[in-house]
Amino acid sequence: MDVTTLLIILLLGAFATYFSGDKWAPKVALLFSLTAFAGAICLLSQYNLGNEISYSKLWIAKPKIYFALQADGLALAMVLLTTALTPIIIFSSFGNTYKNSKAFYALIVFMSFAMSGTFLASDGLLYYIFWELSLIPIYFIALIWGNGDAEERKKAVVKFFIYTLAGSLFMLIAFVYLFQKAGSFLISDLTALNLSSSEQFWIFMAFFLAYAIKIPLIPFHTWQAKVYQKAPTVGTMLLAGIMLKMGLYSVIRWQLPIAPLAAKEYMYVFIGLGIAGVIYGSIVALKQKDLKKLLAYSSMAHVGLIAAGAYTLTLDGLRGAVLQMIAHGFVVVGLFFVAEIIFRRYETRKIAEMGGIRAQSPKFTSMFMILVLASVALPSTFNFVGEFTVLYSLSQVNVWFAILGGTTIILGAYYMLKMFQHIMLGETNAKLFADVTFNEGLALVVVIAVLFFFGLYPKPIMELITPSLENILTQINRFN
Amino acid sequence: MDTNLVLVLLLAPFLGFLFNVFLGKKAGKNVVGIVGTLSVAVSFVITLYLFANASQEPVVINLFDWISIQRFDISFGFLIDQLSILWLLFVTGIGSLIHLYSISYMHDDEKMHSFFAYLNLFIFFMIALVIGSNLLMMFIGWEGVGLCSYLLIGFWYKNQNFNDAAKKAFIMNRIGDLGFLIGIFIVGSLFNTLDFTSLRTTIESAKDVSDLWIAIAALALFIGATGKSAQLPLYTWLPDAMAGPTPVSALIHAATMVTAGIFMLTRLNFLFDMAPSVQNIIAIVGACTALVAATIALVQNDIKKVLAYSTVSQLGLMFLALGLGAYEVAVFHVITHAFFKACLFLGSGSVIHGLHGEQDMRKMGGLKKAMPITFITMLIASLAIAGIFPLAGFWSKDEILMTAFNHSNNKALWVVGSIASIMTAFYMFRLIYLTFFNSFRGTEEQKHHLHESPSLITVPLIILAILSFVGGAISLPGHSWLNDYLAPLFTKVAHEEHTLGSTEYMLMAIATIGALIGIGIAYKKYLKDNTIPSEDAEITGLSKVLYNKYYVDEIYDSVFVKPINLLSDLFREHVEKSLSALVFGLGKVTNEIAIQGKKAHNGSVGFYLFAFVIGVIVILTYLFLQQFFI
Amino acid sequence: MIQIPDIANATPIQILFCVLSVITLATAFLTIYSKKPMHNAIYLVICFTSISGHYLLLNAQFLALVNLIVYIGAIMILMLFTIMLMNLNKENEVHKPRITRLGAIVVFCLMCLVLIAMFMNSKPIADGSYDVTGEDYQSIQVLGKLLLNEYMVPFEFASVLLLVAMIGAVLLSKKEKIEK
Amino acid sequence: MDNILNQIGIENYIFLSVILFCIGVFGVLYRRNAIVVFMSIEIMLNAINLLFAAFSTYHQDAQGQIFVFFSMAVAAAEVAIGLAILVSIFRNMGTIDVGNLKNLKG
Repeated sequence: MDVTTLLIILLLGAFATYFSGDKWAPKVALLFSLTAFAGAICLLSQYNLGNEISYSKLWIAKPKIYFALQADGLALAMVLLTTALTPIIIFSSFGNTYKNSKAFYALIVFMSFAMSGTFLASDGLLYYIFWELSLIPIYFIALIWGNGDAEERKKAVVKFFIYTLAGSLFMLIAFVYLFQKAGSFLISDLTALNLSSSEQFWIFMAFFLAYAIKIPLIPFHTWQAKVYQKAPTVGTMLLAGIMLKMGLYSVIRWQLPIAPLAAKEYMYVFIGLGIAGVIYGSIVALKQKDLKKLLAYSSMAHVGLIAAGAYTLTLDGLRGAVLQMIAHGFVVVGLFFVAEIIFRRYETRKIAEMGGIRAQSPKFTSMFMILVLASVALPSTFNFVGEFTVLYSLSQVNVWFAILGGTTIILGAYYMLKMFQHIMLGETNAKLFADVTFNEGLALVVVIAVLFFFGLYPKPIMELITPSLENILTQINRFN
Repeated sequence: MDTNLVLVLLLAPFLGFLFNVFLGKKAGKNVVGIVGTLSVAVSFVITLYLFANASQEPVVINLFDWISIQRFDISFGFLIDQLSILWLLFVTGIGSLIHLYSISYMHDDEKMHSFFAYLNLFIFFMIALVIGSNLLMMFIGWEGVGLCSYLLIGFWYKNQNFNDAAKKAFIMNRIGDLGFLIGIFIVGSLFNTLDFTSLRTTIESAKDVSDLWIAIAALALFIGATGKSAQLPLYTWLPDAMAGPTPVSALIHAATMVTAGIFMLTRLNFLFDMAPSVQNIIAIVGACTALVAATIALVQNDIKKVLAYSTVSQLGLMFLALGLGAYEVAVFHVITHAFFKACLFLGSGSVIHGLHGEQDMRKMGGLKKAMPITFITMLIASLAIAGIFPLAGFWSKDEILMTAFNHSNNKALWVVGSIASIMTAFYMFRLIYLTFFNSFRGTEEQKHHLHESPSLITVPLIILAILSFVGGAISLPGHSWLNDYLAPLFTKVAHEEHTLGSTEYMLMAIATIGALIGIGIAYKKYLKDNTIPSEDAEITGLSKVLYNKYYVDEIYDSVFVKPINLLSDLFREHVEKSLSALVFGLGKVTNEIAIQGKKAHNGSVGFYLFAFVIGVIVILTYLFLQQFFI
Repeated sequence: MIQIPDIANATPIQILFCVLSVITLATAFLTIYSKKPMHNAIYLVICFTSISGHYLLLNAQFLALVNLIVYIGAIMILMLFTIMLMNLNKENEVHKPRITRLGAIVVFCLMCLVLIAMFMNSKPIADGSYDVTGEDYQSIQVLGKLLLNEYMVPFEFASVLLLVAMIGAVLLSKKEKIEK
Repeated sequence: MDNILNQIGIENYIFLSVILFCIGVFGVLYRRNAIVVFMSIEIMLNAINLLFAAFSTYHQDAQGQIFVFFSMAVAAAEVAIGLAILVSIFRNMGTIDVGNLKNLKG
């Protein structure tokens, strides 16, 4: 199977969903996203057979831009994450009804297409196009199908859109500069450049702006909580589960190999920034009153740690970051789905208005508990593998980083358990809370199964990503 | 040794857990209890088999590579050696007894199936902790038992105070876990392995490793141990953990989980031997904990709180021994303590069960007649913990004190340990007298229903009482089976056997006399004078400080918890807003520029033309002047 | 730099150039300065005629004729018609504010300065001797060949442009029917 | 054939056309009457045309003159359209004063 086929499936899926009408749209979207997942598995098997999975064709002759896609282990892992999460996300929305649902689901599939493209693209401009393309569907999803006051929502979403777009423009500038130097946008050409250290610094910072806003790193995170709160849960899942990973992936794929000198010189600053995000996010999460906002800040804390791991520039750091990215993708989708399940029954996201759910819904409680535990990185869950590796790499840079970053396991446990206690425990709630339906349960079980399977046996993913991370490391170390 | 056997040993409780989770509700309470107990009993039987057939050499079973670090791989494997078998024996053994006990104790609870599920899960994780072949495998069990402890403390989840206690236990444990993790990181980067067996050989052969880093690693690991084993300064969760059902307190918070720290230190004895300064810290922390907890236990009125502080105090004594390098002595005390403390907790559970949930000793009394078996077993266990010859506690506690006495010229540790022991004798008999002697002080309703507990409760009590009686036999001075059994574990020559000289006999005598004094004071105060501890509001002076546990909880609350919450408010209310305003500010600046710029676009053609021509002039001038400056 | 012509020894052609230049500039200035639109138009006609004279001096006879025909014959007539159509021949124009007029003068001076400076600096000017290839380069024959071979396409486009302009002018100046 | 530039010099043509052009610019800025503004534009165009013709001779190349033809064509079209617009403005507003054209504001 060709790598373009995967993208074509998703693109076709978006159109097919739109033209299938409101009634059939969810099913068609699910079908196509599952097909895409199967396609990704297919690519994986080919990759494991040793085939090079790439596609390259001159797209625009002048300036020289290629339509170049390449899937190494890292990109494949991310594409698998995207295509695996998309069906889960679509499936999880089956309990809701959306007006004009054909457009809604089409946008979801389209977003999956754009994000897969971002992960696969190996030409800078193509990558940039996909990167920006993924912003469009989430903008509409959050704007049209979001919740809360329309005016306030519009403000939050527009802020998000402009903010991320503005950040990305700096990345475009960096690409244009690099193009002038290298004569093409291909990553292989860009990483072969011999840039002076001041050039690298500016390019690094330009990339950093784009990624720090997307990831988001403190203090560029101000868009996050509001948008997570206002967007429909599906949109939040897409944002937190996959889109944040685009930023982190790009750090590893583009930023570090292109400007390694700057990354090395200012390593402590960026690791410190990541860890500051960990502590800040955790502390802010403590007192959030809105469940989705709390999860937003918790997500910010986790990605801070991931970013810190990536900026250590060690194999362990990069590997831990990627593992944690995947693990976090699953767990955050699960947690947001839990929030949605509660919302379906109680019509509220205020933690204070919940409580005493446990007695009424044992199944839901167990699943929620497991997700909470995975989120606080209990050993034997996937998150632990990632968090352990990242913290280990931090300790190799400086033990204090590991200690400060490690506060996440204390503070994380604090706010997550506090949240769990206030939502689930206590006297039985007067309002009826029906236990999870089969569909809801299935989605959660899939997430949980993935978390446990890879928590105990992460080797497949490690073996998938390690060679490509080693390649990236040699590029990073090419100036030594 | 058979891999499958070890897997069965490990997975039997897990299967019990799965059964109870998925089928427990349908299967009915009796089936739940039987399956839960059997699954642990299976593990116990296998452990016995392993014990009987154990070889001298440790057996390592590697299943698969789990996590890869650049410089080494961490395997998913098990290590079966003398230490793990010993621990398995009493974990599964006492575990089975407590499961048996719980069948009756929890029979009236509607969520009995989840209780047994959690209990089985706990045994599973505890086994994983004990037989893990490397630090990270141990960490799985380590966190897993913490999780089960959380679930079981908060078992009655409708009471938010219990939930708070559970949360507190989990978070305090996590503080320790961070220390553990840091320790793992440092050990990993120093020695490039986390496997216990290869770690031991590496450390013994490594010469160029900095002592400082080893000490830091040891200290970090010890912090991990203080969390799990409730030592200063992280002990406050354990008394609160008594919110859980009593069998849980017996199993997790007295016999097994809290000894995990001692297990870890013993496991890594070769590492701690390299860091004498940390050993000193351990000894001092242990002694302080023993003393502080004992003083608090003196005035507590909740029967389980007394036992909880007693546990903390005894754990302190164990750490004292560990700090002195006497690992086998600490292990010995762990075992005897498991017997008599489990017995005490189960006995108190029996009392509470008999009184329908009453835990305040001021409302008990005179239960001797109504609950004879409970009374006798608890009396035996109390004598054992007080250190009366020839019960189990006497031998183990005496060895700790002897080690402390012989260790150096500084006798302070010995003095502290002895004082703690005397206090132990006092508060234990205070408990016995208040609970079982004199007349009943509860309500008529309760008095009417007083009865001995059913045999499912008393049988484990009797077994444990017997074990508390004879348990000391495994390590008698001069002829210690335990020391011989554990000898292969330790790098140092097992610390020289005490020759039973005059000093030793004198120490034994002092300890016994001390214990008798403690019992005597309790006898005088609570049996002869029939003093009843005063109501909460009337407590004054020193005892008020003690009753309120030195206000440590309040101090922690105002030093750590409140500031973090305040910080959270500050961040949420102000920092977030101002950061947000900063971003919006950029937008506002743009807007302002637009508003100003708009004024130039007044729509007048003449003005536009002017601007246009001036622009042309400027561009031309620039182009013209450019050539002179390049 | 600027050569002051030696008037005593000036050749007839030089004198002719000077006279024409003076007429051109003066009438151009008067075109702008004069108040009455009709006078403006007349001055402009004179100005264009003198420019045709310049063309003749440059030996570009065809250009001179076309200039006469197009500018004076077509464009200026069009303007005169417009002026008459609107009946604008009155001095009803209000002056622009003084500051604007001052600005216009300043701009005029600046523009002159910059442009002259630029041209003077652009390339050293051959002093007094210019190439003469002797080839015929500007006869009607040559121009016609160039226009209909090399510049055929632009030439055709110019015709299209004029056609479009014509249609546009008709459309624009047609009275709109007020729709109700 | 003699080159006329040998007698007059290209720089004189440059001066002439620059001044002529600037007079055009001046007219555009100075006057409010739209018709005069148009005339000024014609003056500017002619200034450029003159320069084209002069350089055509300078290079002994006809292409400059070809350009003049095209620019004349464009001028003719421009005037036709411009005047038509003027007429309709006059019809709508009753004046052709540039100062009154303030509708460019968005």
